[in-house]
Amino acid sequence: MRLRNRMKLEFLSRPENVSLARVAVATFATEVDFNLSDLEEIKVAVSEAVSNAIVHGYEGKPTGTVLLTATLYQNELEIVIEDRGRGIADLARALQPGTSSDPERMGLGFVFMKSFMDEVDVWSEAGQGTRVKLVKTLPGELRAQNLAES
Amino acid sequence: MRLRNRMKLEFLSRPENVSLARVAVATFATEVDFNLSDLEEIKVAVSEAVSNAIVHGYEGKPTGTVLLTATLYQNELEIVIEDRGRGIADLARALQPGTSSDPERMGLGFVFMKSFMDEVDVWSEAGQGTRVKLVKTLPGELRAQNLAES
Amino acid sequence: MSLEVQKQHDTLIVRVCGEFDLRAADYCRRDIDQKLKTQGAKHILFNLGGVTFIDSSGLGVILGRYRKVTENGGKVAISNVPPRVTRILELSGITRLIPVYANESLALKELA
Amino acid sequence: MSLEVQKQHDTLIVRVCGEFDLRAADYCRRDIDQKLKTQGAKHILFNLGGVTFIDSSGLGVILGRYRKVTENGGKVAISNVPPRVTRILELSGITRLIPVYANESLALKELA
Ligand SMILES: Nc1ncnc2c1ncn2[C@@H]1O[C@H](COP(=O)(O)OP(=O)(O)O)[C@@H](O)[C@H]1O
Ligand SMILES: Nc1ncnc2c1ncn2[C@@H]1O[C@H](COP(=O)(O)OP(=O)(O)O)[C@@H](O)[C@H]1O
Repeated sequence: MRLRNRMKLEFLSRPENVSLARVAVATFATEVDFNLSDLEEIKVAVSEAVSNAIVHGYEGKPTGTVLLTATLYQNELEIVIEDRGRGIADLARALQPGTSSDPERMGLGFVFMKSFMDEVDVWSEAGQGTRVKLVKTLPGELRAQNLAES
Repeated sequence: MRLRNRMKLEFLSRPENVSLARVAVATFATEVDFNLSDLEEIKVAVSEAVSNAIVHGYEGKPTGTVLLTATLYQNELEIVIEDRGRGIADLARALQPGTSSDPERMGLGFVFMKSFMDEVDVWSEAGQGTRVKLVKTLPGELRAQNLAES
Repeated sequence: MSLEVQKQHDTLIVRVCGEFDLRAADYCRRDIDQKLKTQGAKHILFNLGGVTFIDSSGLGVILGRYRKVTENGGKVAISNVPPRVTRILELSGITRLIPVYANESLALKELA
Repeated sequence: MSLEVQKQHDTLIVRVCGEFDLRAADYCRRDIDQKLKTQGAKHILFNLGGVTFIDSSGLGVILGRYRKVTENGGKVAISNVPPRVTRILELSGITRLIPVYANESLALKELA
Protein backbone atom coordinates (compact mmCIF):
# COMPACT_ATOMS: atom_id res chain seq x y z
CA MET A 1 0.00 0.00 0.00
CA ARG A 2 1.65 3.18 -1.17
CA LEU A 3 1.51 6.08 1.26
CA ARG A 4 0.29 9.31 -0.30
CA ASN A 5 0.13 11.67 2.65
CA ARG A 6 0.33 11.60 6.44
CA MET A 7 -0.31 13.89 9.37
CA LYS A 8 -0.03 13.53 13.11
CA LEU A 9 -2.01 15.73 15.45
CA GLU A 10 -1.36 15.77 19.19
CA PHE A 11 -3.59 17.77 21.52
CA LEU A 12 -4.71 18.12 25.12
CA SER A 13 -7.75 16.19 26.34
CA ARG A 14 -10.01 19.24 26.31
CA PRO A 15 -13.55 19.13 24.87
CA GLU A 16 -12.84 22.04 22.49
CA ASN A 17 -10.21 19.92 20.75
CA VAL A 18 -12.76 17.40 19.49
CA SER A 19 -13.77 19.92 16.85
CA LEU A 20 -10.10 20.61 16.05
CA ALA A 21 -9.61 16.89 15.37
CA ARG A 22 -12.67 16.73 13.13
CA VAL A 23 -11.68 19.80 11.11
CA ALA A 24 -8.08 18.62 10.69
CA VAL A 25 -9.14 15.17 9.45
CA ALA A 26 -11.80 16.62 7.14
CA THR A 27 -9.27 19.05 5.63
CA PHE A 28 -6.72 16.26 5.26
CA ALA A 29 -9.36 14.07 3.58
CA THR A 30 -10.60 16.70 1.08
CA GLU A 31 -7.52 15.88 -0.95
CA VAL A 32 -9.22 12.72 -2.25
CA ASP A 33 -12.66 14.01 -3.20
CA PHE A 34 -14.64 11.89 -0.78
CA ASN A 35 -18.28 12.76 -1.30
CA LEU A 36 -19.97 14.93 1.33
CA SER A 37 -21.73 12.11 3.11
CA ASP A 38 -18.50 10.11 3.38
CA LEU A 39 -16.81 13.16 4.90
CA GLU A 40 -19.69 13.59 7.38
CA GLU A 41 -19.36 9.95 8.40
CA ILE A 42 -15.60 10.24 8.89
CA LYS A 43 -16.16 13.32 11.06
CA VAL A 44 -18.66 11.51 13.29
CA ALA A 45 -16.36 8.50 13.72
CA VAL A 46 -13.37 10.72 14.62
CA SER A 47 -15.55 12.72 16.98
CA GLU A 48 -16.64 9.56 18.81
CA ALA A 49 -13.12 8.14 19.19
CA VAL A 50 -11.63 11.45 20.35
CA SER A 51 -14.53 12.13 22.74
CA ASN A 52 -14.00 8.66 24.25
CA ALA A 53 -10.30 9.37 24.79
CA ILE A 54 -11.21 12.58 26.64
CA VAL A 55 -14.27 11.42 28.60
CA HIS A 56 -13.34 7.81 29.36
CA GLY A 57 -9.59 7.56 28.77
CA TYR A 58 -8.65 10.64 30.77
CA GLU A 59 -11.93 10.74 32.75
CA GLY A 60 -12.49 14.36 31.84
CA LYS A 61 -9.08 15.59 33.07
CA PRO A 62 -7.86 18.21 30.57
CA THR A 63 -4.15 17.44 30.95
CA GLY A 64 -3.94 14.17 29.02
CA THR A 65 -2.54 13.94 25.51
CA VAL A 66 -4.51 12.52 22.59
CA LEU A 67 -2.63 11.50 19.45
CA LEU A 68 -4.36 11.30 16.08
CA THR A 69 -2.56 9.96 13.00
CA ALA A 70 -4.17 10.13 9.57
CA THR A 71 -2.61 8.33 6.63
CA LEU A 72 -3.78 8.41 3.07
CA TYR A 73 -2.91 5.25 1.15
CA GLN A 74 -3.65 4.45 -2.47
CA ASN A 75 -7.01 2.89 -1.61
CA GLU A 76 -7.91 4.00 1.87
CA LEU A 77 -7.80 6.63 4.58
CA GLU A 78 -6.58 5.27 7.92
CA ILE A 79 -7.06 7.20 11.15
CA VAL A 80 -5.56 6.10 14.46
CA ILE A 81 -6.64 7.73 17.74
CA GLU A 82 -4.57 6.96 20.85
CA ASP A 83 -4.68 7.90 24.50
CA ARG A 84 -2.57 6.85 27.48
CA GLY A 85 -5.47 6.92 29.86
CA ARG A 86 -7.43 4.44 31.94
CA GLY A 87 -7.80 1.78 29.25
CA ILE A 88 -10.65 -0.70 28.86
CA ALA A 89 -10.63 -3.75 31.13
CA ASP A 90 -13.43 -5.66 29.41
CA LEU A 91 -13.22 -4.76 25.73
CA ALA A 92 -15.82 -7.29 24.53
CA ARG A 93 -18.36 -5.75 26.85
CA ALA A 94 -17.45 -2.14 25.98
CA LEU A 95 -17.98 -2.89 22.28
CA GLN A 96 -21.58 -4.03 22.83
CA PRO A 97 -24.14 -1.50 21.55
CA GLY A 98 -25.74 0.54 24.30
CA THR A 99 -23.06 -0.26 26.87
CA SER A 100 -21.65 2.76 28.66
CA SER A 101 -19.77 3.20 31.91
CA ASP A 102 -21.31 6.70 32.10
CA PRO A 103 -25.05 6.97 32.81
CA GLU A 104 -25.24 10.29 30.89
CA ARG A 105 -23.90 8.64 27.71
CA MET A 106 -25.61 6.37 25.21
CA GLY A 107 -23.07 3.66 24.54
CA LEU A 108 -23.29 4.38 20.82
CA GLY A 109 -19.75 5.60 20.12
CA PHE A 110 -18.44 2.27 18.86
CA VAL A 111 -21.76 1.61 17.07
CA PHE A 112 -21.36 4.82 15.06
CA MET A 113 -17.68 4.14 14.34
CA LYS A 114 -18.60 0.68 12.99
CA SER A 115 -21.58 1.97 10.98
CA PHE A 116 -19.64 4.80 9.36
CA MET A 117 -16.21 3.29 8.72
CA ASP A 118 -15.19 0.21 6.75
CA GLU A 119 -12.92 -1.12 9.47
CA VAL A 120 -12.65 -0.46 13.21
CA ASP A 121 -9.97 -2.04 15.39
CA VAL A 122 -9.51 -1.39 19.09
CA TRP A 123 -6.50 -2.21 21.25
CA SER A 124 -6.70 -1.47 24.94
CA GLU A 125 -5.27 -2.56 28.23
CA ALA A 126 -6.42 -1.46 31.68
CA GLY A 127 -4.16 1.31 32.95
CA GLN A 128 -2.22 1.51 29.68
CA GLY A 129 -4.50 3.40 27.32
CA THR A 130 -6.54 2.80 24.21
CA ARG A 131 -5.84 2.82 20.49
CA VAL A 132 -8.61 2.91 17.90
CA LYS A 133 -7.95 2.37 14.21
CA LEU A 134 -10.58 3.61 11.75
CA VAL A 135 -10.38 2.82 8.04
CA LYS A 136 -12.45 4.30 5.22
CA THR A 137 -12.03 2.74 1.79
CA LEU A 138 -11.82 5.27 -1.04
CA PRO A 139 -14.81 5.37 -3.39
CA GLY A 140 -14.47 2.90 -6.29
CA GLU A 141 -13.89 5.50 -9.02
CA LEU A 142 -11.07 7.05 -6.99
CA ARG A 143 -9.42 3.68 -6.43
CA ALA A 144 -9.43 2.93 -10.15
CA GLN A 145 -8.03 6.38 -10.91
CA ASN A 146 -5.22 5.89 -8.40
CA LEU A 147 -4.30 2.55 -9.90
CA ALA A 148 -4.15 4.15 -13.33
CA GLU A 149 -1.86 6.87 -11.99
CA SER A 150 0.50 4.53 -10.15
CA MET B 1 2.33 32.47 31.55
CA ARG B 2 -0.40 29.95 32.10
CA LEU B 3 -0.92 27.46 29.29
CA ARG B 4 -4.55 27.17 28.21
CA ASN B 5 -4.35 24.78 25.28
CA ARG B 6 -1.76 23.18 23.01
CA MET B 7 -1.62 21.20 19.81
CA LYS B 8 1.17 19.70 17.73
CA LEU B 9 0.72 18.98 14.06
CA GLU B 10 3.26 16.99 12.08
CA PHE B 11 2.91 16.57 8.33
CA LEU B 12 4.79 15.75 5.14
CA SER B 13 6.39 18.57 3.14
CA ARG B 14 3.70 18.52 0.46
CA PRO B 15 2.12 21.72 -0.89
CA GLU B 16 -1.42 20.51 -0.07
CA ASN B 17 -0.49 20.48 3.63
CA VAL B 18 0.00 24.25 3.77
CA SER B 19 -3.77 24.62 3.77
CA LEU B 20 -4.05 21.89 6.42
CA ALA B 21 -1.70 23.88 8.67
CA ARG B 22 -3.69 27.08 8.15
CA VAL B 23 -7.03 25.45 8.87
CA ALA B 24 -5.73 23.66 11.97
CA VAL B 25 -4.25 26.85 13.44
CA ALA B 26 -7.36 28.88 12.60
CA THR B 27 -9.61 26.29 14.26
CA PHE B 28 -7.31 26.14 17.29
CA ALA B 29 -7.37 29.95 17.50
CA THR B 30 -11.17 30.37 17.23
CA GLU B 31 -11.29 29.41 20.89
CA VAL B 32 -10.20 32.92 21.86
CA ASP B 33 -12.45 35.07 19.67
CA PHE B 34 -9.70 36.74 17.68
CA ASN B 35 -11.42 39.10 15.28
CA LEU B 36 -11.60 38.07 11.63
CA SER B 37 -8.73 40.24 10.43
CA ASP B 38 -6.45 38.90 13.19
CA LEU B 39 -7.34 35.37 12.12
CA GLU B 40 -6.59 36.22 8.48
CA GLU B 41 -3.21 37.62 9.47
CA ILE B 42 -2.34 34.55 11.53
CA LYS B 43 -3.26 32.37 8.55
CA VAL B 44 -0.98 34.30 6.20
CA ALA B 45 1.95 34.14 8.64
CA VAL B 46 1.52 30.38 9.13
CA SER B 47 1.19 29.90 5.39
CA GLU B 48 4.49 31.74 4.78
CA ALA B 49 6.47 29.82 7.40
CA VAL B 50 5.11 26.43 6.32
CA SER B 51 5.61 27.19 2.62
CA ASN B 52 9.23 28.16 3.39
CA ALA B 53 9.81 24.85 5.18
CA ILE B 54 8.52 22.98 2.12
CA VAL B 55 10.03 25.09 -0.68
CA HIS B 56 13.34 26.12 0.88
CA GLY B 57 13.89 23.76 3.83
CA TYR B 58 13.15 20.56 1.92
CA GLU B 59 13.71 22.12 -1.52
CA GLY B 60 10.37 20.83 -2.77
CA LYS B 61 10.98 17.19 -1.79
CA PRO B 62 7.67 15.82 -0.45
CA THR B 63 9.21 13.40 2.06
CA GLY B 64 10.37 15.85 4.73
CA THR B 65 8.51 16.36 7.99
CA VAL B 66 7.22 19.75 9.12
CA LEU B 67 6.29 20.22 12.79
CA LEU B 68 3.87 22.91 13.89
CA THR B 69 3.18 23.58 17.56
CA ALA B 70 0.47 26.02 18.64
CA THR B 71 0.16 27.06 22.26
CA LEU B 72 -2.47 29.30 23.74
CA TYR B 73 -1.28 31.19 26.80
CA GLN B 74 -3.22 33.61 28.94
CA ASN B 75 -2.18 36.60 26.82
CA GLU B 76 -0.89 35.25 23.55
CA LEU B 77 -0.99 32.62 20.85
CA GLU B 78 2.44 31.15 20.06
CA ILE B 79 3.05 29.13 16.90
CA VAL B 80 6.33 27.35 16.19
CA ILE B 81 7.09 25.90 12.75
CA GLU B 82 10.11 23.61 12.41
CA ASP B 83 11.81 21.70 9.63
CA ARG B 84 14.94 19.57 9.54
CA GLY B 85 15.90 20.70 6.09
CA ARG B 86 18.67 22.68 4.47
CA GLY B 87 18.77 25.51 6.99
CA ILE B 88 19.75 29.13 6.36
CA ALA B 89 23.48 29.91 6.13
CA ASP B 90 23.15 33.71 6.15
CA LEU B 91 20.14 34.52 8.30
CA ALA B 92 20.64 38.30 8.37
CA ARG B 93 20.54 38.34 4.59
CA ALA B 94 17.53 36.02 4.33
CA LEU B 95 15.55 38.29 6.65
CA GLN B 96 16.00 41.33 4.38
CA PRO B 97 12.82 42.29 2.50
CA GLY B 98 12.82 41.22 -1.12
CA THR B 99 15.62 38.69 -0.69
CA SER B 100 14.88 35.27 -2.12
CA SER B 101 17.07 32.35 -3.15
CA ASP B 102 14.34 31.43 -5.66
CA PRO B 103 13.85 33.72 -8.69
CA GLU B 104 10.16 32.76 -8.90
CA ARG B 105 9.53 33.99 -5.32
CA MET B 106 9.22 37.50 -3.94
CA GLY B 107 11.24 37.42 -0.75
CA LEU B 108 8.22 38.66 1.18
CA GLY B 109 7.60 35.68 3.48
CA PHE B 110 9.44 37.11 6.48
CA VAL B 111 8.09 40.59 5.69
CA PHE B 112 4.51 39.30 5.97
CA MET B 113 5.28 37.30 9.12
CA LYS B 114 6.69 40.43 10.76
CA SER B 115 3.85 42.66 9.58
CA PHE B 116 1.12 40.33 10.75
CA MET B 117 2.48 38.94 14.02
CA ASP B 118 3.61 40.71 17.18
CA GLU B 119 6.84 38.73 17.45
CA VAL B 120 8.86 36.68 14.96
CA ASP B 121 11.99 34.74 15.96
CA VAL B 122 14.03 32.57 13.63
CA TRP B 123 16.66 30.00 14.57
CA SER B 124 18.50 28.23 11.77
CA GLU B 125 21.75 26.48 11.04
CA ALA B 126 22.98 25.35 7.63
CA GLY B 127 22.26 21.66 7.20
CA GLN B 128 20.33 21.43 10.49
CA GLY B 129 16.97 22.97 9.74
CA THR B 130 14.95 26.02 10.64
CA ARG B 131 12.62 26.98 13.47
CA VAL B 132 10.31 29.98 13.28
CA LYS B 133 8.39 31.25 16.29
CA LEU B 134 5.37 33.47 15.64
CA VAL B 135 3.53 35.23 18.46
CA LYS B 136 0.19 37.03 18.31
CA THR B 137 -0.86 38.95 21.39
CA LEU B 138 -4.50 38.51 22.33
CA PRO B 139 -6.71 41.56 21.81
CA GLY B 140 -6.80 43.85 24.88
CA GLU B 141 -10.37 43.06 25.95
CA LEU B 142 -9.61 39.33 25.88
CA ARG B 143 -6.47 39.78 27.96
CA ALA B 144 -8.40 41.68 30.62
CA GLN B 145 -11.11 39.01 30.61
CA ASN B 146 -8.54 36.25 31.06
CA LEU B 147 -6.96 38.06 33.98
CA ALA B 148 -10.36 38.42 35.59
CA GLU B 149 -10.98 34.69 35.16
CA SER B 150 -7.61 33.57 36.49
CA MET C 1 -22.53 26.24 19.36
CA SER C 2 -25.38 28.37 20.64
CA LEU C 3 -28.64 27.64 22.41
CA GLU C 4 -31.87 29.62 22.31
CA VAL C 5 -34.39 28.61 24.94
CA GLN C 6 -37.95 29.90 25.03
CA LYS C 7 -40.98 28.85 27.05
CA GLN C 8 -44.36 28.56 25.34
CA HIS C 9 -47.27 27.32 27.49
CA ASP C 10 -46.00 24.11 29.14
CA THR C 11 -43.16 23.57 26.68
CA LEU C 12 -39.52 24.61 26.71
CA ILE C 13 -38.49 25.18 23.10
CA VAL C 14 -34.76 24.54 22.72
CA ARG C 15 -33.23 25.76 19.44
CA VAL C 16 -29.77 24.30 18.92
CA CYS C 17 -27.32 25.93 16.47
CA GLY C 18 -23.85 24.84 15.39
CA GLU C 19 -21.86 21.76 16.41
CA PHE C 20 -23.70 19.64 18.96
CA ASP C 21 -20.73 17.66 20.28
CA LEU C 22 -18.91 16.94 23.56
CA ARG C 23 -17.99 20.56 24.08
CA ALA C 24 -21.59 21.71 23.66
CA ALA C 25 -23.10 18.80 25.60
CA ASP C 26 -22.01 19.79 29.12
CA TYR C 27 -23.15 23.36 28.72
CA CYS C 28 -26.47 22.38 27.12
CA ARG C 29 -27.31 19.81 29.74
CA ARG C 30 -26.81 22.29 32.57
CA ASP C 31 -28.57 25.15 30.82
CA ILE C 32 -31.64 23.12 29.84
CA ASP C 33 -31.99 21.45 33.25
CA GLN C 34 -31.72 24.77 35.00
CA LYS C 35 -34.32 26.42 32.76
CA LEU C 36 -36.68 23.43 33.06
CA LYS C 37 -36.64 24.06 36.80
CA THR C 38 -36.76 27.85 36.97
CA GLN C 39 -39.35 28.21 34.20
CA GLY C 40 -41.44 25.26 35.42
CA ALA C 41 -41.88 23.69 31.96
CA LYS C 42 -43.30 20.19 31.52
CA HIS C 43 -42.37 19.30 27.94
CA ILE C 44 -39.33 19.93 25.74
CA LEU C 45 -39.18 20.56 22.01
CA PHE C 46 -35.74 20.32 20.42
CA ASN C 47 -35.56 22.38 17.23
CA LEU C 48 -32.44 21.03 15.47
CA GLY C 49 -32.77 23.33 12.44
CA GLY C 50 -29.43 25.04 13.02
CA VAL C 51 -27.36 21.94 13.82
CA THR C 52 -24.33 21.59 11.53
CA PHE C 53 -22.88 18.53 13.27
CA ILE C 54 -24.12 16.03 15.84
CA ASP C 55 -22.57 12.93 17.41
CA SER C 56 -23.45 10.63 20.31
CA SER C 57 -22.54 13.29 22.89
CA GLY C 58 -25.17 15.64 21.45
CA LEU C 59 -27.73 12.87 21.04
CA GLY C 60 -27.03 11.91 24.66
CA VAL C 61 -28.23 15.32 25.83
CA ILE C 62 -31.55 14.79 24.03
CA LEU C 63 -31.98 11.26 25.40
CA GLY C 64 -31.01 12.35 28.92
CA ARG C 65 -33.61 15.15 28.86
CA TYR C 66 -36.17 12.65 27.53
CA ARG C 67 -35.59 10.35 30.50
CA LYS C 68 -35.85 13.21 32.96
CA VAL C 69 -38.95 14.80 31.48
CA THR C 70 -40.91 11.57 30.96
CA GLU C 71 -40.24 10.56 34.58
CA ASN C 72 -42.26 13.61 35.56
CA GLY C 73 -45.06 12.82 33.12
CA GLY C 74 -43.85 15.24 30.42
CA LYS C 75 -43.27 14.67 26.70
CA VAL C 76 -40.39 15.39 24.32
CA ALA C 77 -40.45 16.15 20.59
CA ILE C 78 -37.90 16.99 17.90
CA SER C 79 -38.43 19.30 14.91
CA ASN C 80 -36.68 20.80 11.87
CA VAL C 81 -34.14 17.99 11.43
CA PRO C 82 -31.56 18.91 8.74
CA PRO C 83 -30.82 16.19 6.15
CA ARG C 84 -27.28 15.58 7.46
CA VAL C 85 -28.69 14.84 10.95
CA THR C 86 -31.52 12.52 9.85
CA ARG C 87 -29.51 9.36 9.39
CA ILE C 88 -27.58 9.50 12.66
CA LEU C 89 -30.81 10.29 14.52
CA GLU C 90 -32.45 7.17 13.10
CA LEU C 91 -29.37 5.02 13.66
CA SER C 92 -29.31 6.07 17.32
CA GLY C 93 -32.79 4.65 17.93
CA ILE C 94 -33.96 7.99 19.35
CA THR C 95 -36.65 8.32 16.68
CA ARG C 96 -38.29 5.18 18.07
CA LEU C 97 -38.74 6.97 21.42
CA ILE C 98 -39.20 10.60 20.44
CA PRO C 99 -41.54 11.81 17.66
CA VAL C 100 -40.06 13.99 14.93
CA TYR C 101 -42.02 16.85 13.31
CA ALA C 102 -41.32 19.01 10.27
CA ASN C 103 -41.61 22.29 12.14
CA GLU C 104 -42.22 23.80 15.57
CA SER C 105 -45.94 24.49 15.21
CA LEU C 106 -46.75 20.89 14.24
CA ALA C 107 -44.69 19.67 17.18
CA LEU C 108 -46.29 22.12 19.64
CA LYS C 109 -49.77 21.01 18.55
CA GLU C 110 -48.92 17.41 19.54
CA LEU C 111 -47.23 18.38 22.81
CA ALA C 112 -50.18 20.50 23.97
CA MET D 1 -8.45 26.47 -6.11
CA SER D 2 -9.74 26.85 -9.65
CA LEU D 3 -8.69 28.93 -12.63
CA GLU D 4 -10.84 30.21 -15.48
CA VAL D 5 -8.87 31.56 -18.41
CA GLN D 6 -10.47 33.40 -21.34
CA LYS D 7 -8.98 35.41 -24.20
CA GLN D 8 -10.57 38.70 -25.21
CA HIS D 9 -8.83 40.67 -27.99
CA ASP D 10 -5.16 40.88 -26.92
CA THR D 11 -5.83 40.10 -23.26
CA LEU D 12 -5.83 36.85 -21.31
CA ILE D 13 -8.42 37.20 -18.55
CA VAL D 14 -7.45 34.99 -15.60
CA ARG D 15 -10.20 34.50 -13.00
CA VAL D 16 -8.79 33.00 -9.80
CA CYS D 17 -11.09 31.27 -7.29
CA GLY D 18 -10.32 29.78 -3.88
CA GLU D 19 -7.02 29.65 -2.00
CA PHE D 20 -4.17 31.15 -4.00
CA ASP D 21 -1.26 29.58 -2.09
CA LEU D 22 1.77 27.37 -2.71
CA ARG D 23 -0.34 24.46 -3.86
CA ALA D 24 -2.15 26.62 -6.42
CA ALA D 25 0.94 28.56 -7.51
CA ASP D 26 2.74 25.82 -9.45
CA TYR D 27 -0.34 24.83 -11.36
CA CYS D 28 -1.34 28.43 -12.11
CA ARG D 29 2.08 29.44 -13.32
CA ARG D 30 2.24 26.56 -15.78
CA ASP D 31 -1.35 26.93 -16.95
CA ILE D 32 -1.11 30.69 -17.55
CA ASP D 33 2.27 30.53 -19.29
CA GLN D 34 1.06 27.78 -21.57
CA LYS D 35 -2.12 29.65 -22.49
CA LEU D 36 -0.21 32.90 -23.04
CA LYS D 37 1.77 31.04 -25.65
CA THR D 38 -0.90 28.95 -27.36
CA GLN D 39 -3.49 31.75 -27.43
CA GLY D 40 -0.97 34.41 -28.41
CA ALA D 41 -2.17 37.00 -25.88
CA LYS D 42 -0.21 40.16 -25.12
CA HIS D 43 -1.73 41.41 -21.84
CA ILE D 44 -3.03 39.70 -18.69
CA LEU D 45 -5.92 40.72 -16.47
CA PHE D 46 -6.08 38.97 -13.07
CA ASN D 47 -9.66 38.97 -11.74
CA LEU D 48 -9.21 38.13 -8.03
CA GLY D 49 -12.94 38.30 -7.23
CA GLY D 50 -13.13 34.66 -6.11
CA VAL D 51 -9.94 34.57 -4.03
CA THR D 52 -10.59 33.47 -0.42
CA PHE D 53 -6.94 33.45 0.64
CA ILE D 54 -3.67 34.72 -0.81
CA ASP D 55 -0.08 34.71 0.43
CA SER D 56 3.32 35.49 -1.08
CA SER D 57 3.27 32.31 -3.20
CA GLY D 58 0.09 33.48 -4.94
CA LEU D 59 1.33 37.06 -5.25
CA GLY D 60 4.55 35.65 -6.73
CA VAL D 61 2.58 34.15 -9.62
CA ILE D 62 1.14 37.58 -10.44
CA LEU D 63 4.51 39.34 -10.18
CA GLY D 64 6.23 36.62 -12.22
CA ARG D 65 3.65 36.96 -15.03
CA TYR D 66 4.05 40.76 -14.85
CA ARG D 67 7.81 40.46 -15.45
CA LYS D 68 7.28 38.06 -18.34
CA VAL D 69 4.54 40.01 -20.08
CA THR D 70 6.16 43.46 -19.72
CA GLU D 71 9.41 42.09 -21.19
CA ASN D 72 7.42 41.47 -24.37
CA GLY D 73 5.85 44.92 -24.32
CA GLY D 74 2.56 43.76 -22.78
CA LYS D 75 0.63 45.13 -19.79
CA VAL D 76 -0.88 43.57 -16.65
CA ALA D 77 -3.89 44.66 -14.61
CA ILE D 78 -5.75 43.40 -11.54
CA SER D 79 -9.51 43.68 -10.91
CA ASN D 80 -12.26 42.78 -8.41
CA VAL D 81 -10.00 42.67 -5.34
CA PRO D 82 -11.93 41.35 -2.31
CA PRO D 83 -11.52 43.36 0.94
CA ARG D 84 -9.50 40.60 2.66
CA VAL D 85 -6.96 40.66 -0.20
CA THR D 86 -6.55 44.46 -0.42
CA ARG D 87 -4.16 44.95 2.47
CA ILE D 88 -1.72 42.16 1.57
CA LEU D 89 -1.71 43.33 -2.05
CA GLU D 90 -0.70 46.84 -0.97
CA LEU D 91 1.84 45.57 1.55
CA SER D 92 3.50 43.49 -1.19
CA GLY D 93 4.21 46.57 -3.29
CA ILE D 94 2.51 44.99 -6.30
CA THR D 95 -0.02 47.82 -6.47
CA ARG D 96 2.84 50.22 -7.18
CA LEU D 97 3.65 48.21 -10.34
CA ILE D 98 0.28 46.91 -11.47
CA PRO D 99 -2.88 49.04 -11.71
CA VAL D 100 -5.97 47.83 -9.86
CA TYR D 101 -9.52 48.30 -11.25
CA ALA D 102 -12.94 47.81 -9.70
CA ASN D 103 -14.14 45.46 -12.43
CA GLU D 104 -13.12 43.68 -15.63
CA SER D 105 -14.57 46.15 -18.11
CA LEU D 106 -12.77 49.13 -16.57
CA ALA D 107 -9.52 47.15 -16.62
CA LEU D 108 -10.01 45.98 -20.21
CA LYS D 109 -10.62 49.55 -21.34
CA GLU D 110 -7.19 50.54 -19.98
CA LEU D 111 -5.42 47.50 -21.37
CA ALA D 112 -6.81 47.99 -24.89
N1 LIG E 1 -10.56 5.65 25.09
C1 LIG E 1 -11.21 4.96 26.05
N2 LIG E 1 -10.65 4.80 27.29
C2 LIG E 1 -11.30 4.11 28.26
N3 LIG E 1 -12.51 3.54 28.09
C3 LIG E 1 -13.12 3.66 26.90
C4 LIG E 1 -12.51 4.37 25.82
N4 LIG E 1 -13.33 4.31 24.75
C5 LIG E 1 -14.41 3.61 25.15
N5 LIG E 1 -14.30 3.20 26.44
C6 LIG E 1 -15.27 2.37 27.21
O1 LIG E 1 -16.15 1.76 26.29
C7 LIG E 1 -17.50 2.11 26.58
C8 LIG E 1 -18.33 2.17 25.30
O2 LIG E 1 -17.87 3.23 24.49
P1 LIG E 1 -18.87 3.92 23.46
O3 LIG E 1 -19.50 2.86 22.63
O4 LIG E 1 -18.14 4.98 22.74
O5 LIG E 1 -20.02 4.55 24.36
P2 LIG E 1 -20.05 5.85 25.30
O6 LIG E 1 -18.91 6.77 24.96
O7 LIG E 1 -21.38 6.45 25.02
O8 LIG E 1 -19.95 5.35 26.72
C9 LIG E 1 -17.40 3.43 27.32
O9 LIG E 1 -18.53 3.65 28.14
C10 LIG E 1 -16.11 3.25 28.13
O10 LIG E 1 -16.35 2.53 29.31
N1 LIG F 1 12.66 27.01 6.30
C1 LIG F 1 13.67 27.49 5.52
N2 LIG F 1 14.70 26.70 5.16
C2 LIG F 1 15.71 27.15 4.39
N3 LIG F 1 15.77 28.41 3.92
C3 LIG F 1 14.77 29.26 4.25
C4 LIG F 1 13.69 28.85 5.05
N4 LIG F 1 12.86 29.92 5.21
C5 LIG F 1 13.41 30.93 4.54
N5 LIG F 1 14.57 30.55 3.95
C6 LIG F 1 15.47 31.41 3.15
O1 LIG F 1 15.15 32.77 3.40
C7 LIG F 1 14.82 33.44 2.19
C8 LIG F 1 13.78 34.50 2.44
O2 LIG F 1 12.56 33.92 2.85
P1 LIG F 1 11.18 34.66 2.57
O3 LIG F 1 11.26 36.04 3.12
O4 LIG F 1 10.07 33.83 3.10
O5 LIG F 1 11.06 34.77 0.99
P2 LIG F 1 10.74 33.71 -0.17
O6 LIG F 1 10.10 32.51 0.44
O7 LIG F 1 9.86 34.44 -1.09
O8 LIG F 1 12.05 33.35 -0.79
C9 LIG F 1 14.37 32.33 1.26
O9 LIG F 1 14.51 32.69 -0.10
C10 LIG F 1 15.29 31.19 1.66
O10 LIG F 1 16.54 31.28 1.03
